[in-house]
Amino acid sequence: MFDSVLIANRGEIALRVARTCKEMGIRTIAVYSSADEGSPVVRLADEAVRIGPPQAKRSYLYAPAVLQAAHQTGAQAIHPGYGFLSEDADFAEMCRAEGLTFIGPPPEILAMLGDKAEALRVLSGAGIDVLPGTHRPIATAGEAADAAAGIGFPIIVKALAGGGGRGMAIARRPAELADAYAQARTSAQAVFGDERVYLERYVESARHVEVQVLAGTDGQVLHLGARDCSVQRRRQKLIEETPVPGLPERDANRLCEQVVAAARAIGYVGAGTFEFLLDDAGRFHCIEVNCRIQVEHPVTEMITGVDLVREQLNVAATGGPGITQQDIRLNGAAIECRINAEDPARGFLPSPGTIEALTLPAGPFTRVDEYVRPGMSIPPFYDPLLAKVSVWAPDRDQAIARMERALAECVVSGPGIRTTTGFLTSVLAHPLFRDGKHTTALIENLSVA
Amino acid sequence: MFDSVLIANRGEIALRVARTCKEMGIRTIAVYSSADEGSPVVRLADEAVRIGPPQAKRSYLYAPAVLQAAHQTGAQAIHPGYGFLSEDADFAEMCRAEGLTFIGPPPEILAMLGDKAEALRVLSGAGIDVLPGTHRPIATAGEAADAAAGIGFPIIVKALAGGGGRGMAIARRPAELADAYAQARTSAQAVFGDERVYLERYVESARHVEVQVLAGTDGQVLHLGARDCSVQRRRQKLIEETPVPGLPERDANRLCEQVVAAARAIGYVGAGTFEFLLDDAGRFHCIEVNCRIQVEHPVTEMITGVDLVREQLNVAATGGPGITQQDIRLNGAAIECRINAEDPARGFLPSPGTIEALTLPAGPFTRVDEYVRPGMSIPPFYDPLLAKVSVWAPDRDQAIARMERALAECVVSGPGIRTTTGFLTSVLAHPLFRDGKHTTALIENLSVA
Amino acid sequence: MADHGDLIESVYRHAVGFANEVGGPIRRLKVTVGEVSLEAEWPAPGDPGPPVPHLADLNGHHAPAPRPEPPTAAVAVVQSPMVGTFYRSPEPGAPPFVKEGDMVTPGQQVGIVEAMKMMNPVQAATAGRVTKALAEDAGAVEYGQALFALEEG
Amino acid sequence: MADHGDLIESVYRHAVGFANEVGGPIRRLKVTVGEVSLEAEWPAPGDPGPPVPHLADLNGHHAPAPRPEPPTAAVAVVQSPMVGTFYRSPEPGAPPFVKEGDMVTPGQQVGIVEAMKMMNPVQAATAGRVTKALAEDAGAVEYGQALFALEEG
Repeated sequence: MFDSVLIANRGEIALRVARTCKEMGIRTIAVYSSADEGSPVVRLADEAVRIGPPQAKRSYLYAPAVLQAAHQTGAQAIHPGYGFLSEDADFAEMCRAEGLTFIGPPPEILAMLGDKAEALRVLSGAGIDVLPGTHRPIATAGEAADAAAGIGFPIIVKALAGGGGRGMAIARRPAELADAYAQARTSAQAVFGDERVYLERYVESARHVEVQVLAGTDGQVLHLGARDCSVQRRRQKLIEETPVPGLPERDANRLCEQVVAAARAIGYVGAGTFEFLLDDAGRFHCIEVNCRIQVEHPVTEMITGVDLVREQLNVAATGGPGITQQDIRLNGAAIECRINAEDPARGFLPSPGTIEALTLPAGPFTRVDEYVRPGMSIPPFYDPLLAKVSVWAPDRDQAIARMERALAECVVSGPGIRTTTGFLTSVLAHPLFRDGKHTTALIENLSVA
Repeated sequence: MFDSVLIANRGEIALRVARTCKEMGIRTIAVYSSADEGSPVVRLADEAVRIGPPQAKRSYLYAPAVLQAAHQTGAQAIHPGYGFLSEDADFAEMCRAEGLTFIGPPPEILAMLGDKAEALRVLSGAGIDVLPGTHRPIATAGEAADAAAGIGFPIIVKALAGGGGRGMAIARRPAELADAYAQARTSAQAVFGDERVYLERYVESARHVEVQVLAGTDGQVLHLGARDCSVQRRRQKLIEETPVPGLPERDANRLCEQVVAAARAIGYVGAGTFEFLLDDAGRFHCIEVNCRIQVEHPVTEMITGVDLVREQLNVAATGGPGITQQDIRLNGAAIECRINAEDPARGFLPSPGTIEALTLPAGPFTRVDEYVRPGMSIPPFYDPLLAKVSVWAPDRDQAIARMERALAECVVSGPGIRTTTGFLTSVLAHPLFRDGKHTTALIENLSVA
Repeated sequence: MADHGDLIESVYRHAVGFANEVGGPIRRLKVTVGEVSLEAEWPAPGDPGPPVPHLADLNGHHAPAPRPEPPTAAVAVVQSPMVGTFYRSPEPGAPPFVKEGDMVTPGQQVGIVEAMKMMNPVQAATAGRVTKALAEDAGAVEYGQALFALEEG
Repeated sequence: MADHGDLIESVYRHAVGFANEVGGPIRRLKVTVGEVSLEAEWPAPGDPGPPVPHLADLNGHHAPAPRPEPPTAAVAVVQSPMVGTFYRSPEPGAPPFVKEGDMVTPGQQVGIVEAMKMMNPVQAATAGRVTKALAEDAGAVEYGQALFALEEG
């Protein structure tokens, strides 16, 4: 195992990773921007290095500063968390060149799966169902029209470099295609600096389902069950749960086994998540692979008892996870809610500020992953996630009741601070959610109503 | 199920019970003394009634005030928590007379098991091994000397009404017996107002092991495994864990099955704990039965997934638990540490005061049961327990490492406040504890060293 | 000789219990059992001057933030001695023990709190004029709840 | 007789416990167990005199030491523009870019921060006199770390 790991991230995930490192006796090095001086990981880590100003581009996204901090502190490995440099093939390559272990898939896998169109081509080749689409960049509006005829409407035009629900536009009819194509290109260029786009069938109403895998360098691939993340706004997840409500165990197992086979076929390494849309007809269509630990990993940890960060470290240090598929039993139900500093009444406008009063839930079968502390200022520069509240129960109904109880305990207040807590409570109470019949359109419909 | 439950307790257990009631959709009524205005259960409960002044005798121990509050609020049942009225047969009888459900064993069981000597006689008759002893009050020093010859030294003289390590004296040789007898009587009279004492073989060096049961009125008795609570100071537990380190699963199962048979034989009802000393020779001797939920119940909940308070409510409302023995799988290892407002450097002197800074641990597989909040004053009138930190892991070593990590996150400070956190950390690091070879003498030895 | 632990504990318990139980301004308290003795003295009632620091405060136990004082000085409150149901009259339909504007004397009965089917008289502790009845007749009251406001004198 | 340690501890603990539990301004407190006795007396209300020894202090709680004030006005600091290794001289053995007492002008190079094998010049942002070099030559520096203190002007 590593003697020391540098955590190239911030917020709750930096603390989450530091916790497991401490438990494993690994020296932890935190890096932080000057906006994150007060973050608890700075105090809890064995060492902390200020690597840049608040802007992520000059700190958490700035590979030379992160690598420099790793060298100065003698770190052996870098855990990139999620977001920032976590899926950056160039960064993984730089780590390799510098003799540092990047805790994640090798650069080749990151490059292949980071190109959305190529990823779908490869996955399709590995036996995973993907949506009809071009799976390659489309250079002109005319080419788009030709391709669309073969795919069928509605169609979504997506940035090749896309992610996070940005750089995309929908055409419901052939007449809308030219506009959507132009709009997606403009937006892709603006957001990602890469105007290339591709076409794909758009699924109007779907569940968002994903499979967690853990793969060693020796071809051993495990799955840890499926999660449902259909409660989203603008493609950003708010509530995650496992198992997938309404999905028979047999179907979930079949999906997981397909994913394991595909991950093995493409040579995947590390923790990863295969994301799917589940359409009305009960078909799963893979939309992407997340090559990192995910925000929603705690629900999987709660039903399996597996510490996924520990297993990431095991894979990176020894080539394989410390467990086998036989060790993994899926037990009960778990739900995670994201407490964001956002104002749901104002279109989820971020609401940074200073936290004066803070009480996070506790008690039976309740887990909190946080980085906030009373008196702390929430910087406006980053993701608004303050804390994740996760609960476990023998079944989904009890888990929902437990989450309602837990959210009722939350107090996060201070000048300027608004949170998603109340909104999450109303989602939990929604009949479609209760019945497990909601789709990714749930919140849009709620907001309209 | 009940519509409403009054929680006749305070501190962390009142909040613990309220949490499960809320999850079950039960209206909760808190009662509180004027010293506990600021306790979070007062805010979180659906109703709260101030029942008396700070002194427990005039509030939490004062049955008429509790019953009056139950009537005024229309409560159907009373959950007594632990301590206070929880094992009071008279109170359980008054509840019955008043048409209220006492959530615990019936008064007859409480009376029988509350008389320590009779309890041991009954348990012995039900096939449970108990220490050699008189199991009845001894009226004279001469009678004591006769009985002692049959029991064998060392001998402990114990108050019939005893508990909490008070009202007892040890005689290591026959020459010491008369003094020990006289002293125990004086002390029993002073502390409990009842001078009756009995004799029992004293076990010098032992592990403290206990079995959690859950019994219905229909004769259904389940066990939820064994716990080890050998880390004690003056017979008050500080660290609890499950499974029992070093005890082969087969032996633990045999003990649990014996307890289940005995509980059935004596007609036990509700949640209860059978406490044992495990001597050097590997023999278990039952010392008492706790007829209530215990402080250390979370470790059992963590390895079984069973909400014990929920099952207490199930038994009280429907006659039986909502689960069967087949539903209970013992999975992994769990440890609980008690964060007390005490100064370990000064003989665990209580250190009430105002909490200014408060951070309790969070993160993977970490549970907190608390009632403290920043800015809250800890009243000097009650138990010094502020919070319980519990962790789960696949095995004991990982659980210890996780607990060390969790304790390192704890910040509980303010004028006058001292806590057991640092002391607990040093116990976790002790080689005897690490090896699971410690006895109830561990802390005494630590303090001497 | 064996340990004194239980005896100390007992003397201690009884001293605390007594001091709390009897309430009121104790001047001197001494509990002795054999070799164990506990003795405490409080300042004389008439002692003026700055308040002596509370032992509790010295030990870091701060009094809760000062609560807003009731309106003006010389105002007293009759509190409920227990949780129960408060009655302003001796029996249904009868006139109340006291009404607003009445003068009361120390020890005068001003109401009843019924708890567990027992009728407990509520008495004024000080003399004064009843300025306001603060609790509803036949309503639930908590321990310490204000029942009447008095203007002392 | 066995050691007194536990007994003293116990007497002490019970004295503090008693004072805490009964509250109120105690005047005098004495706890005796056999040969051990603890006696405390607090000043009468009105007594000025030296501060009463806080029980809180006895209990081990000390106020944190006051922090040293930062130096006063008209002081500027040259900060490191990035994380890296700081060099005061253009090359090993060469004289430093600036030393204490030197005047610097805005934009003047005062050091180098090496990061990822790149040499990055550090420049003064304001004019002033170098009063102190704050970072070690060839030592690790963080982003924003103070390298030199300047007296502005």
